[in-house]
Amino acid sequence: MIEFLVAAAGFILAMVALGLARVLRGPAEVDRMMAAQLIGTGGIAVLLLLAAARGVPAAVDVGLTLSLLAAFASVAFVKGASPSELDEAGGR
Amino acid sequence: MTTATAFNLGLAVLVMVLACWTVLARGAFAATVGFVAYGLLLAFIWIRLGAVDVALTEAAIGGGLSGVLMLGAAARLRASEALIAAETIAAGRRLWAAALSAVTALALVTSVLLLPDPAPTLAPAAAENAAATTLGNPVTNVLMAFRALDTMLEKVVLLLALVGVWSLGPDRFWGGRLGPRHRVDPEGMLVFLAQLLPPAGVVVGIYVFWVGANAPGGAFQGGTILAAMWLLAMMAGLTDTPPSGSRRARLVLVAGPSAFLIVGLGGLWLGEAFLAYPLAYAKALILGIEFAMVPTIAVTLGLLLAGPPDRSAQS
Amino acid sequence: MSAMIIFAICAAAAVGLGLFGVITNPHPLRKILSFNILGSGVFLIFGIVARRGAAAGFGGDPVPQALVITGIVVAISATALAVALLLRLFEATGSVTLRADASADTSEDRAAP
Amino acid sequence: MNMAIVSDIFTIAAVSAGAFFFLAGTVGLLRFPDVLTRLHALTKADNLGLGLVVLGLLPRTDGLLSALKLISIWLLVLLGGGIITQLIATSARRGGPPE
Repeated sequence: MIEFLVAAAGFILAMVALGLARVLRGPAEVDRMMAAQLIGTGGIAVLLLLAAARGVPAAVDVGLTLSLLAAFASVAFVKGASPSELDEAGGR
Repeated sequence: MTTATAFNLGLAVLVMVLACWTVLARGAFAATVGFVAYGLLLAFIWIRLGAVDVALTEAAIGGGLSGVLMLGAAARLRASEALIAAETIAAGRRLWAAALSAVTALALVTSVLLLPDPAPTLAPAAAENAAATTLGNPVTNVLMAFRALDTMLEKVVLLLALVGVWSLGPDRFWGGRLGPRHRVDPEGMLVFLAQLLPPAGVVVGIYVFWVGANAPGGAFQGGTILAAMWLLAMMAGLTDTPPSGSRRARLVLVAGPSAFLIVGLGGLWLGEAFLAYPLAYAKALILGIEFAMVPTIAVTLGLLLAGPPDRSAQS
Repeated sequence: MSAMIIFAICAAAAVGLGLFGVITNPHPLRKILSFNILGSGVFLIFGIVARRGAAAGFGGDPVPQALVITGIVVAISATALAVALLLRLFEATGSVTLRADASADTSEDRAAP
Repeated sequence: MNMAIVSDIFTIAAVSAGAFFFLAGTVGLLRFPDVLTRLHALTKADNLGLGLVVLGLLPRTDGLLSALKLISIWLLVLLGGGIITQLIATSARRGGPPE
C-alpha cells in the first residue's frame, strides 16, 4: 500500500513537472501566473500522499500552509504582472 | 531502484531544473515565478528529510513571502531590465564563474559524503533534557530553551531589518504610510478572495502556532501565515498599512522581543543565568513568549514586505 | 542510491547554481534571487547533517533543524532589506547598475529631462 | 472480506481516479491552444483530482480532526483556485488577445 501511495505521488509530481515546464515557458506572462496554482493543487496532492505513505500526519499541516500561501502567491503574480494594478505612491 | 528512490530522484531533478530556471531565465518576472515554485517544492525535500518544522517554515517563507517580495520588486523594476541588458559579462569570465561554482559544488558533495559515520549528533542530549520543558516538539525545545539566545536575537534581526527598510524612505514621507497604496479591484474578485481566505488563514495560523508546542509548528510559522493573510487584505485594498509614526504599530513591533528580554533578565535576576527559565514555569514561560511573539512576527513580516514609508504623513 | 546522496547532490548543485548566478547576473534583483538559492542549498546541507544525526527516537537531530529555521528568518530579513535598498537605488538614480564607472553617466541621464 | 481490504481497495480506486484527472489536466495544459482553455483544463481537472485524492486518503486518517483537516485543505484550494482563476482570466483578457 505504501508503495502504491508513493508511486501515485510520483506520478502526480511528474504531471506537475510537465505542467510547470509548459507554464514557465510562457510566452505570455499569463501562462506563468498558473505556476503557483499548479503547485497549489498537484503539489498538495503529492504532499498528502507522502504524508499518508510516511505516516507523518504533521505533513498535512504543511499542505494546509501551502494551500494558503499558494493562493497568496498567485494573487501576487496577477498583481505583479500588470503593474497598472499597483497605484502610484499617493505622495507624488 | 525502489519507488521511494525514484520519487526522490524525480523531486531532486525537478527542484534543480527550477533552480536553473531561476538563475538563467531571461526576464526577471519569469525568474521570480520560477523561484516561487522552487521555494514551494523545496518544502517537499524537507519533508523527505523528516524535518517537518523546516518544511512548514520553507513553504511559508521561501515560497510564499520571499517570492511575493521579489515579485513586487520585479514589477516595480520592470523599466530597469532593458537598461541593464546591455551589461553582459564576457564569456571568459562566465566560464571562470562556472568553473568556480562547479568546484564549490563538488567540494560540498565530497565533504557531505565524507562526513564521519556514525554522524555526530546532539539528539540524545536534546532528548535527555526534553523533560525540563515538558514540550513535545524537540525543535521548539531547541529554539526556545536550549538556544533561546539565538532565537531572541533572530527577532532583533527582524526588527533591525525593518528599521533599515524604514530608514530608506525619503525624508518627506517620514511618518507617512508604508509602501504604495493598492487600488480596490473594480471587478471585486480580489476583494471577495481577501474577505474569504483570511478568516480561514487566521484560524490556520493560530492552529500552527498552538500545535508548535508538541508537533511541528510554532510562533514563527503561525506568524508568517498571519502576515500573508494581512498582506492579502492589503493587496485587495481592504486595509491599508499603518503610518510609520503609529504608536500602536510600534508597540506591537517591540512587544515580542521585549517579552523575551524581560523573561531573560528575569532568569538573570533569579540568580541562574540570562534566559534561564525556572524549571517549574518553563513551559508556561516559553508559551508566553511565543504567544507575545506571534503578533510581532506577523506585523514585522507584513511591514517588511510593505516597504519603506512611501506617502506623506497627511495622506 | 540513498536519499541522502541524492539530496546532498541537490543541495550542492543549488549552492553552485546560486554562486554562478550571483557572479554572472548583471541585474541586482537576479543576484538577490540567486543568493537565496545559494542560501537554500546551504540550509539543505544542514538538513542532511540533521537527518544523518537521527538518534534517541528523533527523526533527525533537532539542533541543525532549529538553526535552519533561524537561518530562514535571517535570510528573509536580509532579502527584504536588500530589495528595499535596490528599489531606493532605482528611485534615486533611475538605474540599478552596480558598475562603479556608471554613476557619472546615469546622473547625466537624470539631469537631461 | 475484512474492512482493511475494503478500505485499501477504496483508497487505491479513488487515488487512481485522482491521478487520472491530474493526467487529464496536464494533457489539457500541454495541448490546448490558448490561455483561457489551458486555465480551464488546469483548474477543473486538478481540483477534481485533488478532491479524489483527499477522498481516497480519508479512510487512512487517524481521527475526525485529521479527516476534517484534509477536507478543509480541499475546500481552501477550491475556494482560492476558483477565484484566482477568475483573476488570471481577467488579466489575460485585459492584456489583449491571448496567443
